[in-house]
Amino acid sequence: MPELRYFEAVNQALQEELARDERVFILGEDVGLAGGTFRVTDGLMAEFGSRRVRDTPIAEAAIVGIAIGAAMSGMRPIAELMTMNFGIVAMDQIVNHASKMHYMFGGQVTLPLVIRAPGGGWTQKAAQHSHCIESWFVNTPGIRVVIPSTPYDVKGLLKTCIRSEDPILFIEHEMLYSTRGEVPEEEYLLPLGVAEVKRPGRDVTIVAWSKMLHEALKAAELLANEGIEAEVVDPRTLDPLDMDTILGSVLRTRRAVIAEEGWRNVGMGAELAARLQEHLFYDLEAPVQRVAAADVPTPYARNLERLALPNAQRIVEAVLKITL
Amino acid sequence: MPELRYFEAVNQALQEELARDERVFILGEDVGLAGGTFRVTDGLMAEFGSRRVRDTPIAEAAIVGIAIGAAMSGMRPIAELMTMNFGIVAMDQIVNHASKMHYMFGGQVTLPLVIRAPGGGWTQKAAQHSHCIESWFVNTPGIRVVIPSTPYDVKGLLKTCIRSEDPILFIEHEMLYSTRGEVPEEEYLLPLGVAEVKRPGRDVTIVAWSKMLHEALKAAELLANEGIEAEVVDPRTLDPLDMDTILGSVLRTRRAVIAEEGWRNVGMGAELAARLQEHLFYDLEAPVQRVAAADVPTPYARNLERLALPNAQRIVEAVLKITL
Amino acid sequence: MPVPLADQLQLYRNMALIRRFEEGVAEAYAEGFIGGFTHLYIGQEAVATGAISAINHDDYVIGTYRDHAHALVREISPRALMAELYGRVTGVCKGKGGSMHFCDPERYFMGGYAIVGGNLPLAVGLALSIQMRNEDRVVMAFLGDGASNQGVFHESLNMAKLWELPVIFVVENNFYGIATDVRISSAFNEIHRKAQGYGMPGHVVNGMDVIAVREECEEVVKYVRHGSGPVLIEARCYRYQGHSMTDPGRYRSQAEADLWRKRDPIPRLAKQLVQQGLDASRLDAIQREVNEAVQDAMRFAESSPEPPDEALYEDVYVESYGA
Amino acid sequence: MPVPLADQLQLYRNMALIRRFEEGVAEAYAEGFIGGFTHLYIGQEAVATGAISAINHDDYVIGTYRDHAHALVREISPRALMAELYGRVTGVCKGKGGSMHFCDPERYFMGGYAIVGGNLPLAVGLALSIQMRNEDRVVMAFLGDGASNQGVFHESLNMAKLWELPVIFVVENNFYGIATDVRISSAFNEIHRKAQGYGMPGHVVNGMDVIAVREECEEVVKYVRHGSGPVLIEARCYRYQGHSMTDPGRYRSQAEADLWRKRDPIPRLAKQLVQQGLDASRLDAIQREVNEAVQDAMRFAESSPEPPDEALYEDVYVESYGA
Ligand SMILES: Cc1ncc(C[n+]2csc(CCOP(=O)(O)OP(=O)(O)O)c2C)c(N)n1
Ligand SMILES: Cc1ncc(C[n+]2csc(CCOP(=O)(O)OP(=O)(O)O)c2C)c(N)n1
Ligand SMILES: [Mg+2]
Ligand SMILES: [Mg+2]
Repeated sequence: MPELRYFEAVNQALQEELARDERVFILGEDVGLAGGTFRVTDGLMAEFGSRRVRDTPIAEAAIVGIAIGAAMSGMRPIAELMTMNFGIVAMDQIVNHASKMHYMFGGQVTLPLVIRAPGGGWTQKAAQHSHCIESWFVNTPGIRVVIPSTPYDVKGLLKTCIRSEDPILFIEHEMLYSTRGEVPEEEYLLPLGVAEVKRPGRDVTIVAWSKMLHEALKAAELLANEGIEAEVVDPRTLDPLDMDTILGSVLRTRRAVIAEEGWRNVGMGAELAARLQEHLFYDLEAPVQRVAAADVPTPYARNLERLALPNAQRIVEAVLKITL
Repeated sequence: MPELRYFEAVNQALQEELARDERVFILGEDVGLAGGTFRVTDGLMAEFGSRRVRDTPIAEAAIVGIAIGAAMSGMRPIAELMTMNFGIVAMDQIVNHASKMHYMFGGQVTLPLVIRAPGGGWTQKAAQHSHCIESWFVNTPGIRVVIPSTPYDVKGLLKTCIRSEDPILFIEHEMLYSTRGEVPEEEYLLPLGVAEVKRPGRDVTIVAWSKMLHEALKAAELLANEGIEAEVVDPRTLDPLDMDTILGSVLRTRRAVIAEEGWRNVGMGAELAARLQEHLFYDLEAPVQRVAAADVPTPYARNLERLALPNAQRIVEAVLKITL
Repeated sequence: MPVPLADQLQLYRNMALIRRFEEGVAEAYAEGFIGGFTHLYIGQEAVATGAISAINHDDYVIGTYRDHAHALVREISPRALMAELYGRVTGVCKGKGGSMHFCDPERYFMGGYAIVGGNLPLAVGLALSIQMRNEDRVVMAFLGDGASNQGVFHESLNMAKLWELPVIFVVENNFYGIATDVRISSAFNEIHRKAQGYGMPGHVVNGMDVIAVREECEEVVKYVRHGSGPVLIEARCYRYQGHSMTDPGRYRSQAEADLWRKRDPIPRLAKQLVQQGLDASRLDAIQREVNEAVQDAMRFAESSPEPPDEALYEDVYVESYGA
Repeated sequence: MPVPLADQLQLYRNMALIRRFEEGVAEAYAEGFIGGFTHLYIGQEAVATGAISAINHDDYVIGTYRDHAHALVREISPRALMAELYGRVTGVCKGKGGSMHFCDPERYFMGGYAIVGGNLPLAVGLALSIQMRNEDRVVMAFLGDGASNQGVFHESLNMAKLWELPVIFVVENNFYGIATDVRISSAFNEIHRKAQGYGMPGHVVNGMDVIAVREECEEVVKYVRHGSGPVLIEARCYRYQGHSMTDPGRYRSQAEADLWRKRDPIPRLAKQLVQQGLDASRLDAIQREVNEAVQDAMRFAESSPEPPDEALYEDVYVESYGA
């Protein structure tokens, strides 16, 4: 199988869906002429023209709102937010409009809409540019949250999302764009709501997604050296959430660590910990551990940023706490 | 002690602080001439003039942003969002600006800023007007979240918040404004980060805030008839969170139910459940239960809205699940 | 082109229907059949009636929370609308939306929205669909004077003009955003002139005169449909009632209210029709007819069932997944 | 009033310092001392230099992520700025803010912000403070051409004018928002005319001519300080480098770049100074002096310690509580 970088996999998914369905179009800041801030839309304007790969002004609320209006009238827009940080400017359109319309109009309106945005820190982008806020959108019913960690997953999931009838927030990660992985040449789609065991193990379950999945895999390597076999589960989509796979894994390992790049306080990890103790109260051998970002605005200084963000080493420590 | 309604207690706190410190001022939609949508600012413009009780256009992002600018230059603004629903429009100013500036500027700038907003459903205000989204702001470090349930608490806490040097989101509840409670005539301040046991009990701990506190108290009455003595703890401030009081209570009762009006999925209840199992893994007799809103946009129809929102009966059921 | 008599009668009927419908709503609200926020359009009838009469049935209309009138003019049945207000399963949104969220895409009525200004980028998106598919359609988007101070108003006008999209922004300037006088909310309270900042034509029209609104909109619609880009129309009007059912409206003087009531669009058109030779009994018949339609709608709504419990979890998403 | 020679020399020095400082930044970035997003101002020096020279030291300045120049003109030391870029504890924000978040309230430099348009309501808030306290101050707020399409731009201008606040919006129109040409982002790309939609004066000035910027701003500041309300100034300029350190800037033609480089504000002022009789060696001395200041700042930054680990949890809040 050929190897692709994550951004190339996103690009392929977009290219294929633009070619397949003429209702699909892209809008966002610098997606056209510039080919995207992270080269994700490179070549697409040349191939599909400036109507279908559309540069917009810097106006995130309108970008999302326009995509909603287009989706409700039969188009299949893909709105790109240059980064998740700017999604906060469009919060009202995402939460009060995209996520509620199908329901509040009694199912009469459908919104086949994908909002793509990369999140994440790690390169000293400082407080206003380092968000992992997926938990807010998981809290919000009516919008799906998809957050793939590998080139294979990102391509297969993005294609499914573009064909879905529901509004979906599709969260990429700035640090993953240059990572490589195998991607089949033939077309494939991946279902939403299906987690993947990225590494099997019997001693502890680590649930992690997006960039943290890779930290979890590193942690599993380190733990293997200590004789601890960690199972690493990537939910891939946080809404819908494949709780069965996660529960199944923890039922076997009886120990769980949740690792996320977002803040700890009321993060997605809290939800997973809460559910695990609800469902497996009598099966858990130890409290569910959470590894997450320090509850501070992300600092600029390299050393402080590294302290603030979770990593493989912290995951190892959390695992050791409940396995030793 | 005289009885006051919740909105009158808020009004008193505002009046007293406006009188005490001329740096304090109020801005928001219809706070002046109209006296506030919920009569909260009634009479204040007449007393303090239209410079200090300032009507604004409908522009929530600017309302919050202007308050931030005023706070950083030495004023002590109180920005009113007509409801929390419209806070979503101002999300970027709250999250990317108010909550980060003190930290990212290395402590050089302080923001003595209170953002007041009522949340909540219950009267068929439908999907776009029924939010309880405190969990997003608790997830966000740098801004405090205060959410009082009684006239006494709302007055004492609001006065403290107005005197605080930090940005604070002060969440009221539309259904609480007309509720009554004793409020001393003499001045008092309540500290942030101190929960209150609103009803003592030995069999189970119910943690609830805002309107749900009252449902929890009703539930405790009903349970008492069944011979179950529930302890009801009101955290009053979700950030800072008085975890000691909550842990102390659950350590005695060994059973806990968290009741919140927000959505269940990644709500504040998840955080509390996650922390309780972290700290009291070996002390809990049963899994922590969460009572919360159904994970759907709030429906308009009266019967559906009642089904969607949590209430005393649901709390009773959750308690019975872990006490019988 | 002068408005044909048949059309004038239709305009009269629609205004009468709106007024009577909303009087019925006020009664039902007082009796507790209707909950939530309910905003009446009484006094402003000429705007929605005249404006929407100038477009085709398959042009898009998108509104705000003050949307009963627009839905009625779009010919959504009074029964389906009243039932929605009563929160019944026979409502146009199955009882899930209520007064602020009427919607009927089959009649190209693309919804009422309760976040001030939030509907405007949606309107631009509808217009973008039209342009991308080369359809022969326009979008008519309604907003209030207060909404013109929101950020998305600016973003929407900018992008509509930038892309020369077929959208007409109709500002229902009733001079108040709840209790706030437009003069203390807009630096520039000649709202139609705000369009200039985007190089967009802006017009003003007497929103108490349905014929004037209709004629102005016909001109504008022609321009917009022709591909000349978006236009903003400010229609000056007045709501007789409070902002919503719970607002006593004390911030406005009696003198001001009286002045505007003298300009009431319904008697005004009635007078014009009679002057054109119409028998006044025709108008009485219309009044009886709309009265009966509203009574019928209220009976229908009251006797309709509430949504079933299962509806709570329906229509959150179209697609379900493993989980 | 013509700009005195001493002031002209100071303008020259500031522009030279900005340019040299940013060249140093580019080197340090390439060597890995600086991380994150770093946006250079090279080419645009005349705008910040001329504009800020027209206000008092205790007037407020508020900027964007492209804020090194403004901080330097505000006389924050190159050492404190460079150390901030290196993420050191001796930095102006203790290393916590970085390039996009310079701030020094003691010098009335109220911060750089990285959300496009996000600083504008803050500027209005600063001006509101001034008005409420009857202070003799103005606010100078900087933004880009791209920012003028954001919703908060509109909200901020509206409220600034509505309340007649002492704020000057300086649009640094470098014709691009990252790769997006202003012509495909603004329906109305005569940005100064956007002020008209708020009844606010809007001016345009040659942002490559520091004297012109200074003179224009002096006039405007007088007007604003006098209580006549806010003003918008569009300064047309060009950034020579990419949008940020990672942008090769391929979306602009060589011819366009060459054209603008011919208008470089630093040699332009040098020439004018020499024409006024100044000995060219004075300018060389200034160049040496700023070069030394930048070298010193880089040495200082490099030898400064990183913030201590404890700093991670410091300055999240001012007040701590029981919990
Ligand atoms: C973003 C937002 N802010 C505030 C409100 C509360 N609110 C509802 S209607 C309204 C006034 C709107 O005035 P205008 O646009 O003139 O419309 P009108 O009600 O006069 O038709 C306000 C402030 C809201 N719904 N949404
Ligand atoms: C709300 C928001 N959207 C997008 C971005 C990404 N971004 C950073 S700078 C920039 C371009 C801004 O252009 P302009 O206002 O002209 O300023 P310039 O960079 O040219 O000085 C963009 C899109 C951002 N920082 N904030
Ligand atoms: Mg109005
Ligand atoms: Mg620019």
